Amino acid sequence: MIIKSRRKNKRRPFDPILLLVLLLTIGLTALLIKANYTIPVTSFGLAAEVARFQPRSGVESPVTAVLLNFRGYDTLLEVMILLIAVIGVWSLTKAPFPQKAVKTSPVQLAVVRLLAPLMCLVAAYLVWQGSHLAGGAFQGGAILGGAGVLLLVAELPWLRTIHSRPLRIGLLIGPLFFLGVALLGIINGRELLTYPGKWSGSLLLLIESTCAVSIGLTLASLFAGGRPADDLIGQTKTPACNREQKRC
Amino acid sequence: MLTNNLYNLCGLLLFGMGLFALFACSHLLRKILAVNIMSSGVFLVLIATAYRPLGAGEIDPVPHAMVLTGIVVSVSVTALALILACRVQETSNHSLSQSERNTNDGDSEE
Amino acid sequence: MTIFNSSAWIVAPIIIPLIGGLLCFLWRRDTFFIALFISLANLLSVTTLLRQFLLFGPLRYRMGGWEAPLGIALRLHGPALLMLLMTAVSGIGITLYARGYFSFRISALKHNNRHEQQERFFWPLWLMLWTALNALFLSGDIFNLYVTLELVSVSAAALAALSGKPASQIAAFRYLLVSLLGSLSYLLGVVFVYKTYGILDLEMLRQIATPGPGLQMALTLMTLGLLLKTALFPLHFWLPPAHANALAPVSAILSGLVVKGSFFILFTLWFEIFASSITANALDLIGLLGAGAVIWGSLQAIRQQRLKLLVTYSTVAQLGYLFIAFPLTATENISQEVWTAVTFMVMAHSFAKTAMFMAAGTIFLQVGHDRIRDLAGIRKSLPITSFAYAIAGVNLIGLPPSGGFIGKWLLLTAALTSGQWHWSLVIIAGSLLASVYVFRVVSRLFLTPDEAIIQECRPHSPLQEWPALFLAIIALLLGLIAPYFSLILETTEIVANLAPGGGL
Amino acid sequence: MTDNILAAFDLVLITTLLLLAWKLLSCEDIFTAVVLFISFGLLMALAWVRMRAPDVALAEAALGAGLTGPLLLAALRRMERIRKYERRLDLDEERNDYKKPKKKQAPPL
Repeated sequence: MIIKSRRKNKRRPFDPILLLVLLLTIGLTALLIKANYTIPVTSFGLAAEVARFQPRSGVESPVTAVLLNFRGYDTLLEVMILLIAVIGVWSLTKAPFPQKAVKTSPVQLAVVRLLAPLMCLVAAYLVWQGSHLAGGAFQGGAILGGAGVLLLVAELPWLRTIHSRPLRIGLLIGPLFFLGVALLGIINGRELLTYPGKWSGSLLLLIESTCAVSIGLTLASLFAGGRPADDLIGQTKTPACNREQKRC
Repeated sequence: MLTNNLYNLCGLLLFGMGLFALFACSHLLRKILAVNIMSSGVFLVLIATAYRPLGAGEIDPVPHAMVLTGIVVSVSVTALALILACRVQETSNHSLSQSERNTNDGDSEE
Repeated sequence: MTIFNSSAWIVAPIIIPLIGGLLCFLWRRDTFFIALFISLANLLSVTTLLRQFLLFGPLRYRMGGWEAPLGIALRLHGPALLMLLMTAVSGIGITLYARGYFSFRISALKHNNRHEQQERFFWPLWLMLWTALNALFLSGDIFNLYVTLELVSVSAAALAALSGKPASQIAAFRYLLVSLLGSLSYLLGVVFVYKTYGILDLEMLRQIATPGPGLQMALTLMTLGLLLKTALFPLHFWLPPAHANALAPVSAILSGLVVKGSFFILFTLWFEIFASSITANALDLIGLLGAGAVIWGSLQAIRQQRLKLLVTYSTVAQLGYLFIAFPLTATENISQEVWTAVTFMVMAHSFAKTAMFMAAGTIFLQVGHDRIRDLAGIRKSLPITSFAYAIAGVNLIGLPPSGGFIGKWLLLTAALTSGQWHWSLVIIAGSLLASVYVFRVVSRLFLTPDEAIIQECRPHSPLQEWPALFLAIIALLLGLIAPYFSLILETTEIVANLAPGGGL
Repeated sequence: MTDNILAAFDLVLITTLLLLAWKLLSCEDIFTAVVLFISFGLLMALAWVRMRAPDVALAEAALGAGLTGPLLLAALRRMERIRKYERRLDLDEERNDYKKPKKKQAPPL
């Protein structure tokens, strides 16, 4: 219950528990720094390994090769974390996401009209670039998510007509495609996440594109902090919830 | 090696700062910021470990991939934590200490 | 039966619940039947793994076909297999119970929209959490473990917040922050390991790890993070509110399964991977904290006026036993017995605690409160639930033939043979205290005076009562199949001598 | 020469990062903290570029500035709005949840 007592004594300059926490953190940090400098540098990591196997990975960028091929399993689970975050956010909100219909100012509208397509282009470029330079599904998806944020901030009226099912399909298309390709390895009699040799380059690009779309939608949904209106179960029936919708 | 050590140090200091702030700050949003600072610190240590100056050999891409994973994870967790913080503020009478009493009622379900 | 010999079965416990979770989110109709089908398919795959394990010994699987230092390996060894089995069996019980629980709430309580919504999101989150736990038990890579830990904490926090009540929201927020802090601490430990060795694979680390300042720091950080997540005594402050305020099936999941995940990692790291760097002082310290947890948790449980809080504090106490086992491993020749004891304690506690939370949830829903004082005579209206609670209690106390008894017995003998008799005092004291808090409730439920108010009972489905009894009886009978378990665990010794990349 | 310039750049960057972190964790106003956090994210992206990690820099810039920032601001706005209304809807809902509420079972507050 450290947190609790902290709150009560916020104003007091000499709170004993705060002091204790301070001393403990300083001690831990000092230990960390000391250990950091005493570690003998004996290894150079996995750079050589990655360089050796990279030609077989299907992409030229080493980071993308690690992310999608050598350690693709981590990435698969990570995409699922994003999805769980959306499920969690949806389970916690009772409000539909574009919360009120307001008139968007014409300047804002013009900016959005200009920027949103541009951002989509940049995202597509980043995904494509990911196979040989910096970039990839996450960076492209983040830009797409940014475009979504822009649309949401402008509170465009058509956002209210988004239905739950298409949105869910969009959220799932990347993870499902990734999982499908992963299972392809097993069907071919190899391990999970083994890509078929000569196709692996194009398959990885496809995975990246679909995942970028899903990640973009996921991030935008996380920002929206609500669900499509048709996703709510009979919220309008109870008066309490009506009030809530107005206020939220 | 000097550069690596400098950035390592910076990362560890960020970690320590975030750790202290996580306990010392009362505002929920600030706690979330503190955790984010902590994770930035950890990522910095990891990336600094992999760093080699130009011409001093290959950079290890595995830590980069690990940090990318970590960044995406921390964004999604931050989003969830923010919604939860909003819910806390919505449902409790905006003071945590009062609802602490509710917690101990165990009157959870209905 | 070549298909059952395929090495691909090892990913089935990860992929099957994952597909189920995605389907439940996408489809939304018949979610219970999807979940039930998934539970059975998962049980089938775990049984197949058990068969493969008994035939071929420990398995190792290269994800994506890449060898260890570059790729990620999955590994199936004795303890992991038992954890998978435990999760599979508990999972079936939880799935059935959750169905009964939610359909009762939807039909019998007001605001059924809210309950429908809770059920709708419960299923995908639960299946995702199941995926995460299975992935955690199978993972053979120190960074992949971090990813699975995060997967577990995010889905567990979302589940804990599902009830929507103010107290649960605060508890879930704190739970999420604490899990994040634990994961970050673990991650910094991973960073230190990578700095020192440049390798993430567990088997390879086990072979090259030598005591040193880097490893020491890494172990400290990882241990701190995992102890926080496992809620060992002074770090348990977040657990009671989070577990007690969640919905009943969620409490069962959190107490029965989730805390075991981080404990499993901790135990593997300490006694398998980095065993050479563990000092006796560290073992004693952990044991001391475990003893503190047993005493403090039991005393708190005795003090509680609410059933769910009592059960929650008993989780704090029971987790303490797992840590008392740490100093007992110091003696060379009995470490195998301690392994068996810990596995037994984990499994017995998982089944018993899941059953207990289910019973408490049913009582809560039927009676409308869980004040222990006013629970007299419940047995008349809820005989199966009361019986399940009592049997689960027998397990917590550790009476024969329950799994809890075997675990405690092995711990006691280990403590005596290694000459550390002071731990045996704590174990016995813990059992006595446990019998106090168990009988306090059971006597209310069963031995009531004649004029006790017989609580009225709403019509409810058998799904609300039977899963609890089923799991409680499994926990009780666990002691009878003890020899088979030590058989599986002894195969662990073989894995210890395997070269990386060995196995299948 | 270039080494010296780089070292100076490193020192400035690290000091700024640490000062920003300190400031954003200790300042009074939470809105300022959020704004400082966004700039902290951008500086982190600079640090990633310096560490020759362009992938991470891109992700940090796009996610940190483009998403975490707006997320924090939106959450802040929501919290402010909630504080204004001071709602207790959920608590009311909770008390009347049972179809046959009994007086003595009302949760003591």
